[in-house]
This record gives sequence, C-alpha cells and structure tokens, in this order.
Amino acid sequence: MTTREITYLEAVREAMSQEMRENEDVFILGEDIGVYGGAFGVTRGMIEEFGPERVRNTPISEAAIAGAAVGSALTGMRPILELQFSDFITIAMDQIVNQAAKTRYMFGGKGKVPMVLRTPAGSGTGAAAQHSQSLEAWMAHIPGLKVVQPSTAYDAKGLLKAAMDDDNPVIFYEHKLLYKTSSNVPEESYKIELGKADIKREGTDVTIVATAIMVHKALEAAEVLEKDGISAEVIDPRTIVPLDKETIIESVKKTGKLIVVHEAVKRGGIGGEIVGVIAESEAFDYLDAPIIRLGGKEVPIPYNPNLEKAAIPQVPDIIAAVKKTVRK
Amino acid sequence: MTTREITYLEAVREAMSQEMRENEDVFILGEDIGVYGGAFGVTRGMIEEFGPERVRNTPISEAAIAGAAVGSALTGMRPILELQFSDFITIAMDQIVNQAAKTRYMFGGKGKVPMVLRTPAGSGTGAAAQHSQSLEAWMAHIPGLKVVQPSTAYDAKGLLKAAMDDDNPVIFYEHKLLYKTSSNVPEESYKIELGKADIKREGTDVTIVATAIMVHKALEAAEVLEKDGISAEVIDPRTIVPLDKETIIESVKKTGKLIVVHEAVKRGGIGGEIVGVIAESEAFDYLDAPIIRLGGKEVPIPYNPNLEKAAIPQVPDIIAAVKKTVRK
Amino acid sequence: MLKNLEIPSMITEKKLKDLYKEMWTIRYFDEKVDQFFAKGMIHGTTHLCVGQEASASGSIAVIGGKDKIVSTHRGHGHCISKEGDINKMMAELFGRETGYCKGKGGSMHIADVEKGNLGANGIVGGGIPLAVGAALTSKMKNENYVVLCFFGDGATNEGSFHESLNLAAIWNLPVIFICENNQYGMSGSVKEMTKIEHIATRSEGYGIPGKIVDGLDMFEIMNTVHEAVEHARGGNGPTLIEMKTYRWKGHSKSDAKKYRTREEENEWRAKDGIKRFKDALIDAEVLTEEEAKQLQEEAKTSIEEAVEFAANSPEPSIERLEEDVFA
Amino acid sequence: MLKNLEIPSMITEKKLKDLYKEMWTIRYFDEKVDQFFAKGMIHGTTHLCVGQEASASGSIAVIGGKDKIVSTHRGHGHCISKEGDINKMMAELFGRETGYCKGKGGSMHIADVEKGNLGANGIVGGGIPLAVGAALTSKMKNENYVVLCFFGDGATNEGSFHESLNLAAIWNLPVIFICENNQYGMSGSVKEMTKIEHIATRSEGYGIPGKIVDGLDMFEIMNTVHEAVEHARGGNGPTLIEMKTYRWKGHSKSDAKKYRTREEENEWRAKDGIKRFKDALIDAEVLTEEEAKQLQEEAKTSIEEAVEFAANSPEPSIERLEEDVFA
Ligand SMILES: Cc1ncc(C[n+]2csc(CCOP(=O)(O)OP(=O)(O)O)c2C)c(N)n1
Ligand SMILES: Cc1ncc(C[n+]2csc(CCOP(=O)(O)OP(=O)(O)O)c2C)c(N)n1
Ligand SMILES: [Mg+2]
Ligand SMILES: [Mg+2]
Repeated sequence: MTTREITYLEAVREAMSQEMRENEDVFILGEDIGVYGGAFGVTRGMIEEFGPERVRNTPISEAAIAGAAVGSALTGMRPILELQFSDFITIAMDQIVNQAAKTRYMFGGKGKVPMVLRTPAGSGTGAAAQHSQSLEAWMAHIPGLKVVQPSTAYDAKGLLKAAMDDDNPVIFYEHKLLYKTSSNVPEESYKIELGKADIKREGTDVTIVATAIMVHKALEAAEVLEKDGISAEVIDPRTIVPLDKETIIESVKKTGKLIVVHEAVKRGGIGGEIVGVIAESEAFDYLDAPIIRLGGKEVPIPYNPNLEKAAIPQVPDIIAAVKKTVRK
Repeated sequence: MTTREITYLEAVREAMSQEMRENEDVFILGEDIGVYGGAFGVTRGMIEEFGPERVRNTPISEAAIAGAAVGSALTGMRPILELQFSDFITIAMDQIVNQAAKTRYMFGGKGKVPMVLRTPAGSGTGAAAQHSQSLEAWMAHIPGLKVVQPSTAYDAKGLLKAAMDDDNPVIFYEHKLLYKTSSNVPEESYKIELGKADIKREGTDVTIVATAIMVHKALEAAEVLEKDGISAEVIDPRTIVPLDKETIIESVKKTGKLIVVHEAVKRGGIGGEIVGVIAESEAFDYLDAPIIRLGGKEVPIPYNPNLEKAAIPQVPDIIAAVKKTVRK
Repeated sequence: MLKNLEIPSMITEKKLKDLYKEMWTIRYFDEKVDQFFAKGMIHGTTHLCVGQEASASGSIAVIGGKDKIVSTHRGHGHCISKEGDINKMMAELFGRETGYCKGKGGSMHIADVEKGNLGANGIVGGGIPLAVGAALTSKMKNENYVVLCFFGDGATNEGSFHESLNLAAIWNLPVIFICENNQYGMSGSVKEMTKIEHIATRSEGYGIPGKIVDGLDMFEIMNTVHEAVEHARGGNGPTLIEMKTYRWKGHSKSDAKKYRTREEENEWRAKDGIKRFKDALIDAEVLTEEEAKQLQEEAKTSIEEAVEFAANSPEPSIERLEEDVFA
Repeated sequence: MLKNLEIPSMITEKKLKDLYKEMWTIRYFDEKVDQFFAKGMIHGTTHLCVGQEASASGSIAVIGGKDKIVSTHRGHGHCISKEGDINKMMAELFGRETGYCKGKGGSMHIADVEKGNLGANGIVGGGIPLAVGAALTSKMKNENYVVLCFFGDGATNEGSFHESLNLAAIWNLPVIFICENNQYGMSGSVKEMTKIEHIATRSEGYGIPGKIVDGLDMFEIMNTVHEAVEHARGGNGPTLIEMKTYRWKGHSKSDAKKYRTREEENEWRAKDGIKRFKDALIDAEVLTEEEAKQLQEEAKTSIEEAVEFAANSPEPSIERLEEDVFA
C-alpha cells in the first residue's frame, strides 16, 4: 500500500470520502459541515464533491439531527452524524442512549442502526467548561453502543472505516488537539478491527494504558523513563467498547504494574473500568504495586491556559506515577 | 426522637413537606406532581397542602423544567425537581451537566445553584429498556454534582434533608422497588451528612460495598453466608459523590477482600470507581483476592420478568462471588 | 366515491368493512389488556387507546404497505391498523418468546419493521425525530414512501417536536405529523399546559400546513390525512394534523383520574368514533346491522384467539438475555 | 418625550448620551478583542457583536438595575450594557485573576450576577430555560423584576427555545425573549434553516405576542422592549421580540465567510445602528457633532484602559484550580 504523511483531520476526511464514493447509502449530516467545512474543518471540500444532499447542513437542533440519523439508519441509510463538540451530546442523549443503543434489543433483534456519531472531544483549545469535556465514559456505560478513540492519523482512518462498516451505532471521538498531528497513512481504504488494542511501545517494567491524546503523553513519558532505566509498555485500547481486555491483562502479567491515564475526569472515568477488569482478572496475582489512575481533576475545564493544562494529566504526572509504582 | 415505621416513599414526602413548611424558598416542580401525585405517588397530597404555586405541575418539557430549576436556584429559590423516571435525564442533560454543575465554577465562584433533582431509578417494574436504567455513574463523573442513593426510609429522609440544605445541585436517586419498603424513621426533621457511608452490617471476612437496592440483596446474602461461617461486612456508601473512601478502605484493610455490587450496568458503572479507589489506596496491600464487581449485564433492561431479573445481580450471585473470593 | 360518502378513492367498500372490524379489534384488544392488568396478570405498565381507535384506523387506512408509521407508548391501535399481528402483540404483552420483541420489549416497544411500523416508544416525543429520519431515507433513496408520525398533545411540548418539525419542513420531507390530542398528558390538560386553543397552530412556526380534525370522525380523518399524504408524495413536505380525541381509560395501569370529571368523560364517550362510523356505514348502505354485529363478533373472537396463542407460548429462555444487543 | 423622539419616559437626555457612548464602547471593545485574537494574543475563541450593538444597548436601556438579563456566546455587548465592568471583561479574556470569572470562564462565560447579568452561555439555546427560572423566582418571591433573555436566530431551532417559551407562557412569567436575528447561525442562514419569513411568527405557537423590530433602530428597540416589559410587569407574561440585525465580523475566531457575499455585508454595514442613532440624536438636538466625537473618543480611551488593566493583572495561581466547584 502506498502511504504518505497526512494529518489526523485529513485521515478522517479521507475515510469518509472514500466510503461515500463507494457506498451510496453513506451520507453525512451536521451543523455547518457545508461550505464552512465544520467547526474544525474536517468536512472541508466535501460538499463540493458530494453535494448538499449527501453533505447535509442542519439547523442547530442536536436532538432532531441525532434522531434523524437514527431513523434513517433504521430504514436503510448509513449516516455519519458530525456533532460540533462532544459536549453537545447532552442535547442528543435521548436519541443516542434511549433510541439508537436500544432499538435492536427492544425490538427483539429486529432492525439495526448502522450509524457513526463523530465528534471532537477534549480540552486544550481554551474553549472552557462547555466545550472541552471528555464524556466517553458515559457512552461506554450504555449497552448497544461502541466507542472509539483514535490517537493517530493511521488509526483514525482505519477505525473510522470499521465504524462505518459496523451495523451498530458507533461513537467516534476525535481529539481536537490531534487533528493537526500526522502520521503515515495508506492511500487505500483499510480497516482496523474494533476491539483490538495497539501496543504503541513495548516495555517490561510497567504497563501504561492510555487513551486518545494521553497515548502521546505516555509515549513521551516512556522516553524520559527509558533514560532512567525504566522500560514502559504503552497500550492504546483504541476502542473502549469493545475493550481488548486480553492485551491489557497479558501486559500486566508481564510487567506487574499498571498505570491508567485518560484526559476525562478521573472520578467515574473509564480508568476505573480498566482497573476493575484487571483487579478481577488473573493479572491481579501478578500485580506488585497499587494501580495508579491518572485523569482529569474534579473541576470543569477552566479557561486560563495554565489552569487548563493543570486540570488534566501531563507528561511529568505520568513519569511521577510510574516512578512511584516502580519504586514500590 | 419519636420514630415510627413509614415507607421510603413516605419518608421522601415527609422530608420535602417538613422543609417546605420551614423554608418558603423551597418548592417542587415536575410532571404530574399535582393531583395525580407523581408517577409513583410520592407527592400525593402535597398540592393540597402547599398549593399549585409551590407544587408546580409542568408540561412534558424536561429540558425547560430542569433549566427553570437551575435558573430559579441561581436567583434565590431552592427548587426540588421531580423527574418522572431517571431515564428522562437524557433530555435534561445540558441543563444539569453544562449549566447546573458548572455555573459556579465558570463564573469564578460566583452564584450558586441549590437544587435537588429527585428521580426514580432502577428496574424491576417491567417498564423495560427506557424506564429502568440506573445512570448514576454518569452524574458521578461530572464535577459540580453530588449524587445520593438512599437504600432505606431512614436514610432517604435524612439524606434528602441534607440535599435540600446543600447549596449545590444534588442528584437524588430513589429506587422504585424501595418505595414500599419501610423502616423506623424519626418524626422530626434530621440530616444525614452527605459523604458518610453506613456500615449496614459488620463483618470480618469480606467487604461488600453495595448501593441502593443492592444493599438489601447484600444483607440477605450476608445472612446466608453467616450460616456457612463467612462473616460479611456490608457497606452502603449512601452518597457516591462525595464518596466515603475512608470507611471502605478501613473495611478492606480489615477483611482483605472486596466485592462491589450495583444494579447499573457493570461496564462503566460506579463499581469501577470504587475498585480504582481501593487499588490505588493503602488497602491494596491488604487484598488477598481479586476484587469482584457485580453489576448489570451488558444489555438494555428487558421486559420479561425472568429476563429482567437475570439482567442484574441477585442474592445468589453475591453469595457465589463471596465464596469465590473467600475461597481464594 | 361511495354513495354519499366523501372518501379517498382507494377506500373500497371492502376496506370500509375491514376498518369497522379493525376498530373493534383495537377496542377489544385494549379492553382485554385492561382486564389482565387489573388482575395483575401482566407485568409492567400499559397505555390503552380505547376511545381513540379512529385516529389510528382512519389515518393508517389511507397509506400503503410500503409507507411507514412511527407510533407511541399508546400504540396498540397503530400497530393493529398497520397490519399488526394481534397474536404477536398479545404474546409480547405476556412477555413470551413468540411476541413481537421476543418478550424483551413489552407494550411500549412493539414494532413491526417489516410491515413499516417503526415502533412504539417509551419516550414522549422520542419517536418524532425517528420519523424525520425515516422520511429522509425515503427521499434520499427515492423510495417515495411517506411516514405517519403519531404523538400525543403532551409530546408537543417536548423540544424534539419542535426541532423535528422544523427539520422536516426545511428538507421538505414526506412525513405527516399526527397529533392525537386526547386532551391530557398523564394528568396535565392541554388547556393548562399550553396557552393556545389548537395545537395545529404550531405549524405556523415551521411554515407548513396545519389542520384540525375531529379525531372521532373516520371520514374527516381519512380525507385530511389523504390530502397530506398526497402533498408529501408530491415533494411538498410535511403537514401537522391535530386530531381531537379522548382516551376513555386512565393514563396507564393506575390512574384515579382526579384531573378530570365524570361528566367530561361521559360527554366524550357519547361521541364514540366506532358507533359514528357504524351509523355512517349503515346510512350509506355499506353495512347492515347484521353484518356490523358479525364483524364485531369476529373481532372479539380474534382477541380470544390471541390470548390463547399468547398463553400457550413459551417464555424466552434466560440464555437469550444477552442476544440481540448488536447486529 | 424628548423633542420629536418617541421614547419611553425613563430615557432622559443624559441616558441617550450614555447610550451613544455605550454603543461605541461595545464596538471598540470587540474591535480590540478582534485584533488580539488575530494576533493570537488571546486563548480560546470569541464571538464578536460588532454591528449588533443596538439590540443590546437599546433593549437593556429600558430595564432597571434589579432587572436581569440572560446572555449568549455573543455576549460582550449585553454585559457592557448591563453596567458591565470592561476592565473585568478584558481581564477575563486575558485569563487573569481579576477577570469576571477569575480567568476560569473566558469570553463565553462572563457573568455579573450582582448586576443582574446571569451570564453568557456556550451552549446555543442553553440560557433560555435559565431565564425562565429567573423569571419564576421574580414571580414566586414577588420581586417584580423582569428578565431579558437574549438568543440568536440559530437558537430558535433548539428544543430548549420551544419548551421555554411554552413554559413561560403558561406560567405568565415576566421574561422577554429577544431573538437577535443576525441572519446566520455559524454559517446556516435563517432562510435555509427555517421555512418562515419571521422568527417572531413562532410566538403564535405559545399564545404570546410576537414583535418584529429593526434591530438597528435604537428607538424602535427601546419602545418595543419597553412595551413588552410593561406587559410582563403587569403579570401578562412573556413576549417574543425579533430584532433584525447583522454581525459584521465572522462567526468566531476563524471564519472565511463563504456562506455570504461581500455585497450583502456592505448593504448591512451601510445601515450601521450607531451612525443612525447619532444622526437621530443630532437631529433631535440631543447631541452636537462635537459632543458625539468626544463621547466616541471617551469610549475608545476606556478600552485602552481596560487593556492596560488586564495586561497588568496577575494570572490565577494554579492553587486556585480546584476552588469554586462547590458553594
Ligand atoms: C420524556 C418523557 N417524559 C415523561 C414520560 C412519562 N409519560 C409517559 S406518557 C406521558 C403523557 C404523554 O402525553 P401525550 O403525549 O398527550 O400522550 P397520551 O398519553 O395522552 O397518549 C408521560 C408524561 C415519558 N414516558 N417520557
Ligand atoms: C448546542 C450547541 N450547538 C452548537 C454550538 C456551536 N455554535 C456556537 S454559536 C453557533 C451559532 C449560533 O447561531 P445564533 O443562535 O444565530 O447566534 P449567533 O452566533 O448568530 O449570534 C453554533 C452553531 C453550540 N455552541 N451549542
Ligand atoms: Mg394526550
Ligand atoms: Mg445568528
């Protein structure tokens, strides 16, 4: 496969465009996704290629557009819903949680809802409390939804393809600060199976499970730690539902130490789930230090850039946590 | 204090009525809370006592009534919002999560939002997927909200008083199947501090942390286990935010074994948070068996009563989990 | 046009008779369910449409098999009218394996996707956006079907109603919004919960036609819905139709009905849609008293058979619990 | 009434001059913020109300200190008009300790609860229910204040708009809903996103008065809002007022404005609300050219001072991060 370096944002756009060229049932709807190109420019150029019927600019009506996506999916389309900020899912929750996620089960296995809800998450842009949340743990709690959090351009493209191919509602989180990061990405369409973690770096002394942007911070920390003679393994689950428990368990059995890092508020975040999975698994017996979770502080995301950074885990926090664990 | 046996439902009503008699700023709003008495009859008789201005029947507009509660709280009232089923918070999420929870912080410490959102949660009534959820983990993930889950009539009355006295938004979950259970409750108004767990039964071999209706199932299990010579300590956190970590940690240090049980779906449930708290605490070193979490299966709540029961933990599941842990 | 009856041309004499029977089927179905609930024989809760048969039967009468409906928590009538199988319905209420949802859904989630019934819904207003999406598919895939979207008066105070009507309006989608205004939500009356005389007025805020019909008059219903369907099929977008009706029973399983008077109930009962339909059909010589009685009897029997079917059906096995979450 | 000017009686000559200066303060404030953002000197994003000064100034001019407002993401003008402190505003944009929100909120969350500004809001339509709640307090506590609730044209397609207007209507609450229709959401035009000519039409669905005003005409704004305020204070409930206006700048920090034409922009710029107000005041001999120039100059200087204040203010210390979550 021919690859070239493109950004995460371009990778997302390319995945959608390739799919829309191949499958007439796929379309995208959302606020300002037309000539404006979406709040982050992800759909820029798409309305020009696919026209306003397949790149549908919507009113500011999150409940209705989410529901329209669900209803169209139930009747044979394969919609991609772009929600401008992931915080706005608060307005579309009934349609996602009570309808999309439950329809098939409630109907006794009839009907299906093949849709992807793509939405930018996370802090770091100074957009403050109502535009910077990481709420993926909510979605992971709901049977019937799959939840994806790509950390690289390569993963974004392949996972989005898998999400679009899936016959179920998939919530696809794009981290705002990753949009401009780039990596080598094949030109062709390809799929990364949902539910397969990626070991982004192998190591032997400690396992760091990190999601989304924290994957990069964990890798940075691992490099620093290497100089101190500590070998950290960095695992990116990539999809939190389904969660690749095996890969994490195997790693912990090898290293005996676990750090979990996410940007979302630590309390009630997906880190607890991962710790829970390990604490009830065979890996428990291999643990030789308490498990440390790093996550956002118990505050709304503040505006001031220094406070904003301090509200979520940073590289030094990861290094400190690892050292504390390894020292034990 | 004079006590008498009253139901959980009566305890909730009594707490509200006593407070409304004493504090003019307290009022209640919600759907069908007037002559109908609310979907579960909790407010029955209240409109007759307090009149339609203070017991405000609302249209079926969850977003607006939640926002009206927030706005009135911000300007000096102390509203109690009754949401007919806790599942409907999906429609009011923006007002609860983006407004109520964040207002004070976003405003830099100005303004306050003293409101209580009371809502019936849980399965067991045959109301199926959209009327049976336990979504308290969502709320616990949001800084700025407090989250209460009383398991007895006594706790319900005292915790509701504390919630009404609190100057912050409090989400108060009432389990539907507990409404008709009763216990000895003082006639006078009294307060149970938010953030204090209750050891519902002392024991030495295993710690069972259980919430809401699972407290009763855990107690039942503990009785059976006692006959097998296993002494279980049952802890009811009562409020999951703030969480009384100390009480749980102390218990685990004593017993060395932990089981966490809730009705909510296990994946992403508050059980993971509790496990996380223990796994990173000093109690970790005292653990001599993997921690077992019991929670709802990864399915929407089904209608058929047998399936409905099988979807959530039952007494035998708790017994089996304890035995597995203790045997280790 | 049948003698003296102004009705859409696709409504044949046979169809009128079928409709008469169908209305009785709906009524007997819900009367039976009511008895079972009263006796505690059925789990959960239910919302009966006794008294409201006409809005379901009349509306669905004028659409075809490939057209779709989106129903509500008060949805037994809609399901029956959309060629629903009463055996599967009753079995579902009994929580049986043979039910529409294999016993997993219950009354509030009965759906018949193949027949174009996209389901009842436990969330007030929750189905309205779904109907918009289904209509979008019709447009995008050129399938030329229309969607009848049912909801109550109470639902029109939900944000989803507003957002959906606007969206369907600007996209000119083939969806007909049918408000079954039975005067009350659970207990809140339209008079208290809105400040307007007619819910149909809200259509003006979306730039779409709004119609008010007597929700107990089968002919007015058929004609008005038919017109809206033609309008929609012609690519002219949605219509909001308000049907004034009344539920005879309480809101759900337990309801002391303190929010309304016995007199009011009696007034509305006197306007019974089934009786009016029968009288009109007899007047128009479509039906004789004899035939009418027979159709009614057949309806009743079919319900007995449905109960029989349901009662003899197996419970779903516990192993099925974790199936059907994902496609 | 001031010579030839039909205006509410509380609007004195002095007040008119203050308003003129205030409008310039708003414009200069946002022009300055625009520059800072262009230079990357400010974090986050912002939404400027350059061109829309009249709807903020004119509306808030006719309410008193104990009355309240609920603002939007495009809220600098509202804040300034509601006696906001531009020093604290600028400091907030700079993320400083001395800002309205101690640097924790930024542009989208500036609030001045003491002055009755219940805050900007980052959620489109998110403030509307809050305004209803604030009006409810006024009624329940007999405080007799009114609430002006601002929102954009785009926000009127949110469910919260619909639910809130209905709720305020049935409870007769003292809230005035002011839609600043600047023709666009972020990029979606009112023409595309609704099928109606005037957003004020939506008032009919709630049984409340709806008014359309030229949102660049200070006098029409003051008179119309004044009338609605009287109506509300009299216990007659809410009014929906649509103000036709235009934002001169892009939606937010980065906006290529591909969704509209240069010609359209120029047409609207020509209708400048500040200039019209000035001309009218000079006509009415309330103001001389000289005075006008001076007031404008004062406004400009005040912004320079605000920048000075902000720039010299300390950053919040990291220790403050976890404060202010709970009361
Ligand atoms: C979002 C939501 N809010 C509240 C309820 C509880 N509830 C069920 S039916 C109902 C009344 C609905 O009234 P209407 O829309 O008029 O329909 P009707 O019951 O009269 O047929 C209510 C409040 C619900 N199911 N969903
Ligand atoms: C619920 C929600 N959806 C979308 C957005 C993103 N957004 C911010 S402002 C805006 C446009 C709002 O348009 P309008 O209400 O007309 O106000 P204007 O910006 O024109 O003043 C959008 C889409 C948001 N902040 N909140
Ligand atoms: Mg009704
Ligand atoms: Mg606008």
